[in-house]
Amino acid sequence: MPAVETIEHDIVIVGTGIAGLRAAIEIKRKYGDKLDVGLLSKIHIMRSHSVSAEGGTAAVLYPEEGDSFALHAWDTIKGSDFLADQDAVWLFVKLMPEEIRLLEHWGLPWSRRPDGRIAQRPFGGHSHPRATFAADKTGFFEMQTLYNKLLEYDNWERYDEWFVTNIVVEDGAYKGLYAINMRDGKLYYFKSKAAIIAAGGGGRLYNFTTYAHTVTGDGYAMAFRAGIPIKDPEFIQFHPTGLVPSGILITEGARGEGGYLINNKGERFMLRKECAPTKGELAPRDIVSRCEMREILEGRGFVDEVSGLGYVKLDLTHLGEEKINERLPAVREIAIRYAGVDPVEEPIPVRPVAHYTMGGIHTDIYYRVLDETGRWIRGLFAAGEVAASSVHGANRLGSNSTAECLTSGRITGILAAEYALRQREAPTASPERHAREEEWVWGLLKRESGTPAYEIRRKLRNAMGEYFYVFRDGDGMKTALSIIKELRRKAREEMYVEDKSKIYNTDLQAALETLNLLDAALAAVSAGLNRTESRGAHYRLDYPKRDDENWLKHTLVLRSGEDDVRITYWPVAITTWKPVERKY
Amino acid sequence: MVKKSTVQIWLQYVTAILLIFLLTWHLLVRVPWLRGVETFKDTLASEKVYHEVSSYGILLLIFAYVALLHGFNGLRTILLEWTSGKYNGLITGTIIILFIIFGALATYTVIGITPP
Amino acid sequence: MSEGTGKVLPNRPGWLASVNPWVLRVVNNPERLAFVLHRLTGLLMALIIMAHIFVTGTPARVGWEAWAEEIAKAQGITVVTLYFFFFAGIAWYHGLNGIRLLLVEFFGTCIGKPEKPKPPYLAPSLKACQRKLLYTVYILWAILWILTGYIVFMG
Amino acid sequence: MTFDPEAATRTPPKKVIFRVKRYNPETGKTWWDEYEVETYRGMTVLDALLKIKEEIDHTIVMRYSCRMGVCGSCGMIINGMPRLACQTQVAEVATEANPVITIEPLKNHPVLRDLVTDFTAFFEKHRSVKPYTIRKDKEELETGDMEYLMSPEEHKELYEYTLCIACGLCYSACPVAASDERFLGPQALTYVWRYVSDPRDEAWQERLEAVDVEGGPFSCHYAASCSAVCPKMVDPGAAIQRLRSALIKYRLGLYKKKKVAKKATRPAEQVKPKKPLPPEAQPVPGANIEAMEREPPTIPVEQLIA
Ligand SMILES: Cc1cc2nc3c(=O)[nH]c(=O)nc-3n(C[C@H](O)[C@H](O)[C@H](O)COP(=O)(O)OP(=O)(O)OC[C@H]3O[C@@H](n4cnc5c(N)ncnc54)[C@H](O)[C@@H]3O)c2cc1C
Ligand code: HEM
Ligand code: SF4
Ligand code: F3S
Ligand code: FES
Repeated sequence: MPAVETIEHDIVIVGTGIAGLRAAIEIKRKYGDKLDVGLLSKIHIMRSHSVSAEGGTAAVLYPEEGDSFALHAWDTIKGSDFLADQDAVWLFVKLMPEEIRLLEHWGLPWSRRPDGRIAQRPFGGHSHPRATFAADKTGFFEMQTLYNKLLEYDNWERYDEWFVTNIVVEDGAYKGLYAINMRDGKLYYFKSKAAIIAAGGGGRLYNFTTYAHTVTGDGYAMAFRAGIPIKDPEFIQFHPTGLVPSGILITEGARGEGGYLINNKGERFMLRKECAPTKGELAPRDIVSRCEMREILEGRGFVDEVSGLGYVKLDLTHLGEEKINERLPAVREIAIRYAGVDPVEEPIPVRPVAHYTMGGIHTDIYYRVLDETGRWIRGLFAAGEVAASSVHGANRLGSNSTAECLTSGRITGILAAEYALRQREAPTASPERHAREEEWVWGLLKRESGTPAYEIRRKLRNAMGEYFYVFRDGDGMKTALSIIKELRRKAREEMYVEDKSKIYNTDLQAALETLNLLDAALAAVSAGLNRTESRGAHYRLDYPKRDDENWLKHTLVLRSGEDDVRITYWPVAITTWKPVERKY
Repeated sequence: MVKKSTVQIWLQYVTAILLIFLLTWHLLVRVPWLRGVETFKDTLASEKVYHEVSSYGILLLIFAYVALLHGFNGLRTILLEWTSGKYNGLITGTIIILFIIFGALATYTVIGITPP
Repeated sequence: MSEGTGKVLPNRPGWLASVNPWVLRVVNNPERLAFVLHRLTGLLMALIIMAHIFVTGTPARVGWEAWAEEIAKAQGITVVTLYFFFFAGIAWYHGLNGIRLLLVEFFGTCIGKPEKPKPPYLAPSLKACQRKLLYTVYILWAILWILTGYIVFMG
Repeated sequence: MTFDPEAATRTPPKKVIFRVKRYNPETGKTWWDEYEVETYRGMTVLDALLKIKEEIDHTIVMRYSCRMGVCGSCGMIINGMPRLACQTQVAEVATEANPVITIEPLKNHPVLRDLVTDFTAFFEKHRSVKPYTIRKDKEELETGDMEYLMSPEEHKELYEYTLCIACGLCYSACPVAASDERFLGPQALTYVWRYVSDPRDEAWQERLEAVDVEGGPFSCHYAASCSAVCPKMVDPGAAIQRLRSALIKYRLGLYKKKKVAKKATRPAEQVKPKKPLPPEAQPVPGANIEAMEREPPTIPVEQLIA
């Protein structure tokens, strides 16, 4: 096996979604050539999953027209079922407006109002139309603009298609990371003064998900393995409108523009008393998803012949062709291409779909990665979906996520740069660590037969879809946990990589991703089983009530031994508003 | 360096516009009815041709030069594209030499013509 | 980083792609055929013009006898009539399509207006007036060529 | 891109044979492999390839990510035409009479392995056209106080050209790019036009000058294959013609940029009254919400990294 070569940069950024790119730009535009940055991504850097985001990005752009920071903060906190850290939310809402306008300056074609200013639309859980959008390709345009803007600067290196395997944390500080260059099949050690982890979510824990195939929870798993606590991983958002049968997202913007959800009797079930009589379809996602799931489970839905999935319908026909073409062109295209349904003429088949992981690497409100005692792991930052500073608490509001990617990217960019400027020497990992890493990665290639990763992955996804979906209960989660543990054993002892070549060995990559998924699943299900209440996206049939007395706190999940976890807690910062019952 | 646009505008497009008229004329003079003869071949009879060259010689020459510029620049562009510009000098040089040779030949044809 | 990345396959079809419209089977793309024909006819004419200048120089270079011998001597179809027939065919196409190209490339018109995507998701330029012109070019070309044949072979 | 609206509702042939062109960079060998795949209604070519990778041959390599046609990873030549695998229904390209689908790597991009091609040169070309807003006043550009004004009509003019996902299909289809390595290609040239026509950009002159080289818009001969294969309806063919014609006008002294956008101004007073917080929002003792709203956001850098 080839020896580990070292590559050195001042700052390394893992993941180039909106968060990673925004961080890189902040460093470059503020510090120019003084710092040299390495950008790592397991796919071409501008193809990161963020391109899929559709609906919008929340920001208070027009205080003169009724909106206010306080209102945005309140909506976010209420949406989070009061698990959000309120100081983090305030910082977030205040940084946002400038982000939107900077992106506009850099070339983003935001949709416009007739007066030439940036248009905004209503979004679920927001009490003012503040989702800034560019048709329904918001995330795509944000990625494109950030990527293009980055090309203006020098003294940064792109590492397209480099798969990061592990980050090194020794003596409570960050000490570099390892990555495989898919193109030559060698393992490299990246040495840097600071690192920003922006590796995105873990949506591919599920079969039916809005996520790209490449979103496999790598960030969580790397942190988990490095002994960093994972905060609130039990909160996984299910979006109400995943297109049946592929799971591709039909943006919330569709409901924001006035779409209805209907069951097989043609009723708008969201207006029922037990759902959300005032907000209806525009209630937060957890509530809509649960109502939908009930319709399906109680036989008021439809069933897809090919996949066997139950669904309800999203009706846009009353919006008219012109509005759909103007505001929701991608929804129309997606529905036609992937379901053969033209939303101008027919309602679209949808069902709840795994969409976002609220939890993530434990950070403070400035996105510094913390250990379980709250000490900063020096040199390490996390941004974007992978970080949990906790702006989103137990349930994220639509359009707050790309927004958080932007603000967290900006904050970590500044902090990482300032930190790196003050460091003389980049720390190095111990040589034994190199050897361990090589063994961990190349060991997978040694086995000559066994179970392919794909089979393990499939079983894991089936288990997650069965027992850790919109509705959960203790027994189900216990079953899921035992399946996960069994699969972990299997992966360790039997997983086999058929492809032995060096160049673009995606078979090996799939095996490594499967290991990551198993780590992420272990953390999520353990935390879910542990939290004996229902809050936000975590809804337990055996504990259907929110329990502020015992559970108004964040879970921190730490690794303990091969297949076990240790759970501790972290207080919620309640600086502005008292938790109250959440009704829409 | 001459700008790419200058070459293309003047040698390809403006010549093309001129060629629309010149080429149409050049083809139409072979239409027998327009020349008061019986057949196509009659338009190529020596007297007819002499008359054509002696009275419209300048136009013919202009046509030749414009067509050569347009055609050879087109040829050059194609060759440069096929070779990714690796033999730029060689190709352009050859084309210029060809242009001079055939330009001279055309000029001699018009100037040096005598009645049959 | 080049070592260890293995051999890279260049994978460019080269000049073939611009003389063979079937290197790719792109659907709904008659413009590509038009381009290939324009290129072939242009190339041929650029070659022919050299021969043409050489041959039409006969009276001045050699004398009228040689010219008359070449042209008027034989009856029926000769090299000259065939030559003219094919040259005219080539020129008609190149000229007609050239006018379309001038509109599109030089004046930047006839390629539609930018629009927002809507079904059937067809790029505006592919349904703009250049497309209609293209069909007109093909039709006119056929007519003119047939007419030329009629004139040339008539006598 | 051709579009078959009924494809997703049709059932493709029960079994489809995929002929995939393989390439092993370690041995330099190229060969074709055939796989028989059981299909279902709604199956895309990418789904089928993933099925092959998971169940039949783990060594086959291709790029993919979003599976919804926005990331631009999965371009390949399917039945002779460059397409996005994730956007192509099996039912669209395979028929009962001919249930065979051939798959090759994108042409004009060097092949690294199987269906994976090298985009380095393609990205370099994209970078070389400076795909970002340039303003004379750099300071103003980097201050996010107010947005530049842009009417919906101006937005519509350039919207189409901003849809590019950098999938490289157009470059793969272009007969000029097939031989001329210098050709910037439809994608990069579209970007030039996108910024020349963007009212927020002031560097049109610089951009037009920079692109006036061998490999610029004059290398395009309007084969329009780019527009015919582009999966996002970007219409690069038209963009290049507009660019070329603008460049011609510019050289003849006739080109003038339509308009350069100015920043919006904030109205002096409330246009609509401020929305109150709902009554359920009960502040904790000591919280002064109005003061919190007014305070600018701060990041105590020194303290944080000490
Ligand atoms: C379909 C869909 C629609 C959405 N719509 C909206 C919306 O309308 N509004 C909104 O606010 N939010 C939306 N979201 C959520 C939002 O898009 C995501 O939360 C956000 O894009 C995450 O961005 P990120 O930068 O954190 O990570 P990502 O964009 O996921 O990027 C992750 C990066 O990490 C890299 N990476 C991962 N693992 C590794 C590894 N092991 N080695 C190297 N690199 C690695 C990847 O290559 C990639 O570059 C949507 C999400 C989905 C799925
Ligand atoms: C009516 C007369 C003509 C018109 C309108 C015309 C028009 C054009 C135009 C617009 C182009 C540029 C095409 C492009 O950029 O793709 C062109 C190219 C060309 N023309 Fe002509 N042309 C005419 C006559 C001729 C003649 C008489 C010749 C030969 C002597 C000729 C040879 C060429 C060649 C070789 C090219 C290059 C083709 C290519 O690059 O593909 N043309 N013509
Ligand atoms: S212009 Fe179209 S085909 Fe070309 S790279 Fe962009 S999206 Fe792909
Ligand atoms: S295919 Fe090529 S030739 Fe021009 S119109 Fe498109 S770039
Ligand atoms: S997988 Fe993203 S475009 Fe096809």
